[in-house]
Amino acid sequence: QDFIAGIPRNEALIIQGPAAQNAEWFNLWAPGGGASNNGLQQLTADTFWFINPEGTGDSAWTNALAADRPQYNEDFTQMTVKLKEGIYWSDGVEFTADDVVFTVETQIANPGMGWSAPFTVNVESVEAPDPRTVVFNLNAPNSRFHTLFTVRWNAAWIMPKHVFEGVEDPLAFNNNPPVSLSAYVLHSYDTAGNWVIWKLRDDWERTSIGQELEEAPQVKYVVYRNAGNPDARVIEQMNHNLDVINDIAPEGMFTIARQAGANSAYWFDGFPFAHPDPTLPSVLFNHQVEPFENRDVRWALALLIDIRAVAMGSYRGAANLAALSTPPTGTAIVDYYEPMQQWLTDFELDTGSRSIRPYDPTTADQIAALVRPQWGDDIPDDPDLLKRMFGFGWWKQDIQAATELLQKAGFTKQGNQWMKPDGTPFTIRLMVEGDNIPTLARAGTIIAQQWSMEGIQTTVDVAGPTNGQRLGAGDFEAAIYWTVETWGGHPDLSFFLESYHSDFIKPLGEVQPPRNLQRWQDERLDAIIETNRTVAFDDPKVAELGIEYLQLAVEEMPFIPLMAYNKFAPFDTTYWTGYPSAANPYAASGPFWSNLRYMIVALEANPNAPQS
Amino acid sequence: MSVLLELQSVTKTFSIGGFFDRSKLQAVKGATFALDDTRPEIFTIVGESGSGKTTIARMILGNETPTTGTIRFMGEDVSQLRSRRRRLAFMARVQPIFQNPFEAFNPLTTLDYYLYSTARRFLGVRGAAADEALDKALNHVGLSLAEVKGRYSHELSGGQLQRIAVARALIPGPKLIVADEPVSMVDASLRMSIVNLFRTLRDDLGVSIIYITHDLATAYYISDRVIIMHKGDVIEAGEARAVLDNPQQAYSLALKNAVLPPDPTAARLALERRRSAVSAV
Amino acid sequence: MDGFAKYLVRRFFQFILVVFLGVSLTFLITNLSPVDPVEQTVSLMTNFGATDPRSVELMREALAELYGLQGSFLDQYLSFWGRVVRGDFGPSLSSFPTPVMSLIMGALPWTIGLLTLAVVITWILGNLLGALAGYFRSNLMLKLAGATVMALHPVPAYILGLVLLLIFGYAWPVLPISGGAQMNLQPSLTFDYIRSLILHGTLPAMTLVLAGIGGWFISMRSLVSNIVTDDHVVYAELGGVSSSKIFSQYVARNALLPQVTGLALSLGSVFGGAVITEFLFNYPGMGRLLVQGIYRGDYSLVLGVTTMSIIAVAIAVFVIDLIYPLIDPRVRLG
Amino acid sequence: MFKILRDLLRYNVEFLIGFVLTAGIFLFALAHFFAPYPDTAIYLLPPDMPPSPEYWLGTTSRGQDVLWQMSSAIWNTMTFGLTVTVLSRLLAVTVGMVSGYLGGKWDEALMTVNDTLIALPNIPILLLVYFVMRDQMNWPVLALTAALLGWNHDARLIRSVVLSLRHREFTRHAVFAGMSVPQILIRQHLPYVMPVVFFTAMNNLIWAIGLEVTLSVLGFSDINRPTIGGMIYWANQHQAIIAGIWWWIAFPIIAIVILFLGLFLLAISVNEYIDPRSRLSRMGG
Amino acid sequence: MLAATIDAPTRTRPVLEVENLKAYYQMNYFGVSREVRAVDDVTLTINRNEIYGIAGESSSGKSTLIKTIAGAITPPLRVVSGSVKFDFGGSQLDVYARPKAMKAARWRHLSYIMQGSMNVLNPVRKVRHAFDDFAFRHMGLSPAQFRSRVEGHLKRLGLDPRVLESYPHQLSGGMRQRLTIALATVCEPEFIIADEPTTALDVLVQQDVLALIKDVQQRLGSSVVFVTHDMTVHAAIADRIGIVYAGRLVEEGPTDDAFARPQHPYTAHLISSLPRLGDVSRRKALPGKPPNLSDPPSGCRFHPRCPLAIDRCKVENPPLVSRATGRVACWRAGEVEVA
Ligand SMILES: Nc1ncnc2c1ncn2[C@@H]1O[C@H](COP(=O)(O)OP(=O)(O)OP(=O)(O)O)[C@@H](O)[C@H]1O
Ligand SMILES: Nc1ncnc2c1ncn2[C@@H]1O[C@H](COP(=O)(O)OP(=O)(O)OP(=O)(O)O)[C@@H](O)[C@H]1O
Ligand SMILES: [Mg+2]
Ligand SMILES: [Mg+2]
Repeated sequence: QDFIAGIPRNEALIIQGPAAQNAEWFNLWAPGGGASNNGLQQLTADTFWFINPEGTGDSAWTNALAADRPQYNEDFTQMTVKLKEGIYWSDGVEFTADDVVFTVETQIANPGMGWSAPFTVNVESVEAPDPRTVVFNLNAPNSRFHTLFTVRWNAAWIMPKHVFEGVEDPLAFNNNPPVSLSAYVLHSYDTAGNWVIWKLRDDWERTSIGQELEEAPQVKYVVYRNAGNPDARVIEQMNHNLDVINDIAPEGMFTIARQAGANSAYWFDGFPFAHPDPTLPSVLFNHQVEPFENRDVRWALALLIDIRAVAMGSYRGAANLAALSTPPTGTAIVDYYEPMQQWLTDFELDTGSRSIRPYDPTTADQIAALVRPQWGDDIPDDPDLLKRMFGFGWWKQDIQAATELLQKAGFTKQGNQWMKPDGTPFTIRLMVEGDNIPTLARAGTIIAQQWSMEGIQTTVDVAGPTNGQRLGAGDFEAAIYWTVETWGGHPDLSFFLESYHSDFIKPLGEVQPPRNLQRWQDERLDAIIETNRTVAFDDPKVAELGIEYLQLAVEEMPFIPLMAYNKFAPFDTTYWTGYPSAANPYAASGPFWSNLRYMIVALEANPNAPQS
Repeated sequence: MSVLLELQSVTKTFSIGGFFDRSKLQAVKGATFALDDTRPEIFTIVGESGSGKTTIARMILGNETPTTGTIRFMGEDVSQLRSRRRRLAFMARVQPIFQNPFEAFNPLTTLDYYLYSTARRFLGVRGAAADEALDKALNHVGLSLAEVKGRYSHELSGGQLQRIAVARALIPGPKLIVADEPVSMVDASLRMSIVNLFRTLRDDLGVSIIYITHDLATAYYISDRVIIMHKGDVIEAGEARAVLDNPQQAYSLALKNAVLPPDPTAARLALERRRSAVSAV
Repeated sequence: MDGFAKYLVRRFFQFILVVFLGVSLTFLITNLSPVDPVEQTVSLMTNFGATDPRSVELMREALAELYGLQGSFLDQYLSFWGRVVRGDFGPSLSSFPTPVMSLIMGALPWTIGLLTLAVVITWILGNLLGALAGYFRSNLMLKLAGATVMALHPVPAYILGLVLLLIFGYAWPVLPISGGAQMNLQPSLTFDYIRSLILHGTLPAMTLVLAGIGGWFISMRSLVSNIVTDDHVVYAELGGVSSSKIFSQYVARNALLPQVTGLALSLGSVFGGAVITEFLFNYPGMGRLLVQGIYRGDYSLVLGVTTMSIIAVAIAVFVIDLIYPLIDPRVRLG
Repeated sequence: MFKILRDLLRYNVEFLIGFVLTAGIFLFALAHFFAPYPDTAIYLLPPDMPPSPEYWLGTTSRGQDVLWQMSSAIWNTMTFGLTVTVLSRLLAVTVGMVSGYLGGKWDEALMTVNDTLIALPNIPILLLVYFVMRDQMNWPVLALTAALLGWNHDARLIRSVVLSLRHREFTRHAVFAGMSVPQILIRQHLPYVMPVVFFTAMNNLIWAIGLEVTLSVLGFSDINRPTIGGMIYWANQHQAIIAGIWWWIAFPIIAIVILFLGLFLLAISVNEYIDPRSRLSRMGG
Repeated sequence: MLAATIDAPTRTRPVLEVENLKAYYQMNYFGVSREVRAVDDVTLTINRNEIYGIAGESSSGKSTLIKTIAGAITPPLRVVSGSVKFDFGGSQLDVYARPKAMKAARWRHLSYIMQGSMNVLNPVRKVRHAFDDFAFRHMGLSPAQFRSRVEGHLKRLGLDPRVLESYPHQLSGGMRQRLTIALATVCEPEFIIADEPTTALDVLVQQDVLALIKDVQQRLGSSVVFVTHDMTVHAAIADRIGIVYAGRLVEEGPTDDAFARPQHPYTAHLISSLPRLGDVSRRKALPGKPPNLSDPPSGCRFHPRCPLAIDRCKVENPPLVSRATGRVACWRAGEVEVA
């Protein structure tokens, strides 16, 4: 019997999907709907542009529905988009500029829809002078308006006007079955929410992705299946019932590598296996809670960390460390990490009694030495390769310097306990999310242990589902989470930096908009942000401003960047080959990224696959 | 003449039955009688099983409320004794004796616990004073505190236990003792010691006793007055000897005839009579 | 009014009171929960996007209005009861605007199917084993079975499930380890679908059975060892009645009566789902729905599921009280 | 008291075995006070070492000694479990006895509360309470909440025992002997209720431990305090079973099974000792 | 049918022979051991077609004695020595030498009415099932025949056959008692053992039940062993009575003789203490308390309460010796005066 009833196993790609609560719902534009991980946005939606988070330079940019890059007017109050021709919805209706206008206008008219808010804030009017052109008139100058339609993970997807125009309340419409604007279309789904199957459109050429292909994609069916808890996922992959895993613990990854090595592929060919996502797990401090407003305290806490233990404890060594406040992935390597090495090495920190150079460019080698006993030949000797695997360097643990910094901040040590200037013991509650992001919880426990051992009693506080809210409301002292996410494939840091402007900082207790959860406020930072707004997206000045920001962040240490978010996403090669990897990073690795579609159409059937 | 206890057309109805068949059962139908305060007596209730004897006893003790009619003890309506203080005052004057002496004492509690508890609650005495009160009460029943102290119910015979129960009931100095079949679970040789004890209580301590039994022989032996119950009705009442020597109702007569004489010849004859009567029906 | 009707009315009133108190309590706790459904949705929508702060605030306002979370606690409480009485729990907040009721109706058949079966099997096996072990005290096989059951009893269900998953999913991969039925098979009364339902239900059901059997076993065994000394059993033995008959008709039958109440309660609590087992095997039942609801701050959903569960258990208690006289001839109502 | 223990040990094999098992686990748990490492410290030892002469029960993927982790975990879990059990027994006994004995309005009110709690689904309520309490949710609060949810079935059982005692003659006799309600309940009825209490205590303990594990597995555990659930949680986070680190989970489970078997044997033999029926035959009924 | 199987020679032999029977309750709870000598060296025989009454005060061991005879022993009761032999025409049964054979004989030849037998019916099954379970397989009849046989039997005993469809709790105590008698006699056994079948019944019902037992016994020609402490009951139906005191048989003889001329002071006391309807003269109660069977008095066990006790009684146990009409165990046998 087939593993999937009626579908040959070797025509289907099986991807780890979520457990859908509401399986009948295919409206991407309802609240939360656009964040689906079940293939709906990944396989059927489309918009103007894509950025490959792993790409560098021009190769990272893809024009999808748009025929060209965005065209702004002089003062960034108008954006014009030219659309490609010959693109059709899966029900045969042609895609035109009217669909785009409809998308924007409908959402503005229906607050609560996914992109209603940003359209309302930005768009004064939108018009389609001809079926292939859309013109956006903006309320205020905005050089980054196009990013609303630029997919890193998701973006504003274009609505099928011919479907939605007959719908009374687009918020209450389940859009089932959805018409597709991309190469795959809904085949069937489980009402119980455990799987959704998409199949290749017969007219796959009439899509933005299909136009670029020379021959038909070999993957005929894409199955998003909820394969259960991490243990079950590992088992299912080893049983060849799950081709793509999104995320498992390092140990699960190692188990697969050990037991199914020949049948699997990873981002790195061997250890550390993981794909570094362009997000930056860090130790966040709440700058509105004393004593974390004090730069010296933050730096002292950073210098108390032995990053090797954190790397071993959280990722068992498979961590891609970051000393800069941007993830060491994609184009950031060439744009920031490599150029800034010298600056980092020379960076001097005043401890109050002396000046030190805290940067240690050899951490990658040290970690390599630590994992070599277990992984042996997997670990190369080439320092450049090691830097790609383990990061460029980090701060050397320096207890003496930390002591001096704390003393400079007015702290005193009684026995093995640091006292705050007001005479009370310095204790920290370090918040972690918990088992949703297990590696970070692990990092939290080990950092807590290091701080505790040096006299700052630290307890780990598992916030679970309330994590996001508590971060937003400033209901924490320190936390392990990320407030930096980047395009990965583009040096522009506005992705997160825009929201760091002091205009948006809220008093404690009120909800802080996403990103600047540490509530870091600095005039120099505001200046960088304001300049960046006036510079075009592709202007080389963007990278210069980025470097300015990164230097400021090192000096201020507003949060302690730890590493890229390393994701263990092993692929089973029994049926499919040609997955993206560090060596061939043509797409991101992981089923939830929308540019996964580029991986799916590129996969090749394994000729040695068992015939069903 | 003041009235000690007075029952006025007391009835008790139970609703019984299962899920589908439900009916009402009149356990007691309009019982009326009174006991005199000045002249202690042994007042006997006889009747077959299920005739309502126990129900009457329970209503007199206030454990059950009459469906209609009233029960007054020294002028007070027994069912109206709500507060704990009034209940205690009532219990000091009315005390029960139960059917099964082995059941009447918790097998896991020492017997003296009941005695001390009674002394403390009703007489308000502890320690030596309590010992004295207990000893006095136990002496009335031919026992002493030394014999009872620290012992468990299984260490004594049924007759002894029943006497201890009586002694305990005597501690508060009650006016009335309600004894529901006090001898039916006690074997023949002990039975007389209890029954004789009741006589002594009446004669020496002036306690009135409501004696419930289906044993006509002992009823005849000790009672002053008797009522005969049949299916909830009081069918005959009066001077004990008069009623039992010369029953008026057919049922009373049958009851009387059912008593087997302790003599083989007569007993066989009685049984033969019964057999022929049954087979004739 | 006749006694039974009076009893029925009083008992019904009590039933209403139980439901009212239980649901109110849950409502109170749920409302004290700090998880804000608006925030949950906002963070879902903004987590990976480059959304600017002004839009986020606008989005937050729009969602709060959409979800209808304005109004005082009392208003919400009253309107909640208004809806409950109409059998409507309002729209789910995490799957807005799908009605909670339709989410529940999606999950309920799975839960009922799996749990009813598992509960009944557990009950039968546990009681049978317990009764046998209590009656044939010296039988070696039964002692062995008893010891196994007892040793399994304290093992957390999660571990049992995980071990089963490893054994039958990996070491000897003969059973599906995840989901409710085979993929791409639409619900129907075909052999394939039913077979696949059974196969997928086997591991979760086995977990539930193994985890639950000990409780019944222990209580049944002790009930039986009390009953075997009852007069009617001793008498039947003296009367030469065969052992099997004594066991089934004299011992087990009497001992089972109190267990029936337990069964009813367990069946009632089926509506709450088996959180851990569903979680482990990805079973699309009420437990999973509930945990998702709690995580996403979906009050409407949590309240819906708990209310259903409370009502079901209360009904089970109510019904068992009413039908008890039918199964135990000794009991009278009133 | 001491004599009873001696008698039980000498004359009852079940008690002896139960005692040895329970005491063994107890001593083992007690040993955590003398542990060579703090119980929350991680990566002090090489991770993933299988059982060996050096690490008898192996080490975890977090570089902890399973032996000492277990020792603390059992201690903490037992503290939690016993707290739940004792609290809920107190509630069950009080409510069950008062309700069964007083009857009437009291009974109805108490049983309505009881039925309400029976109807509340445990796990969801605990999860909700967990959310509401958040950082204030430490183990005593959790124990209290669990105790509040865990007494109701047993209160009904106890109530039925007391109901049957209520109509026994010795109870009526006690009333007329002027005993107060507490006196009757404690002196007269409690000995009959105790076996039920002991028996249900076992199941309650298991339930409490199961609850702790369930919450931990769902990610609600105080990770600063080692418990059995916490060990499973961390093992799970490290995919220990899949990764073949079986000793991380197997040993704690074995310890729990041993502990439970020990407690079970103790409960049945102590029950036999205090059960009114066997006590009577001992005294000579 | 029954008579045909009894061949001539066995007709004269007694149906039951009990020899030197000792049955003790041996208990050991947590180091406290107790031995209750409830049956201590009892020898007796029971003939065909005879009603044998056993009398004695509470806990003197009456029930234990007949439990032992019926082979209904469960721990802690143990038969220490002695034998119990039945002779049912064709089949001989030695209860303790070959216990297996007992099972087949139960209800066929031998039935037993337990003490408190009002409560021996399964509370959750209809009465009908009790007959099916106990008797059906002995009768070799079709279900319908069996049913009509049972109904006929009940009718003959004055019971409405409709009671078969009732549950035990729906019937009164007297009714249930009669049903257990019906149950015990439906197979027409040669030997019936009854333990206090009339205690706790009211006098009218008690008389009915006695009449019933007598009827059945006469019709079937069975032997009945009958226990009660109520002497008037013995007076009414027993052919012979045995008096038990503290686990021992102290006197035995034809009922008339025992009542008219009790030989043992205990027997005499039992008879004289009975009140008679219409007699109000004061009756004496027996002084002292019943002996403790785990630590019985030395010598004659009755001596601490005996008005006639002499020193010899304290040390020497009187043997059960045959007299003209029966047997008695007393050093001063026959010296009592009946009040
Ligand atoms: N609580 C009750 N509920 C229903 N019926 C009851 C209740 N108590 C007694 N009865 C019924 O009332 C009737 C009278 O019972 P009662 O106990 O007063 O009789 P009795 O004369 O004491 O009988 P006995 O000689 O058997 O003790 C009986 O039919 C009995 O079944
Ligand atoms: N199961 C038992 N375990 C221990 N001792 C017992 C047991 N049954 C009876 N006894 C004891 O054996 C002795 C004789 O008891 P038995 O029941 O034979 O007396 P009885 O003459 O039938 O009394 P009654 O008239 O009360 O029925 C008593 O002392 C009793 O305590
Ligand atoms: Mg009565
Ligand atoms: Mg007896």
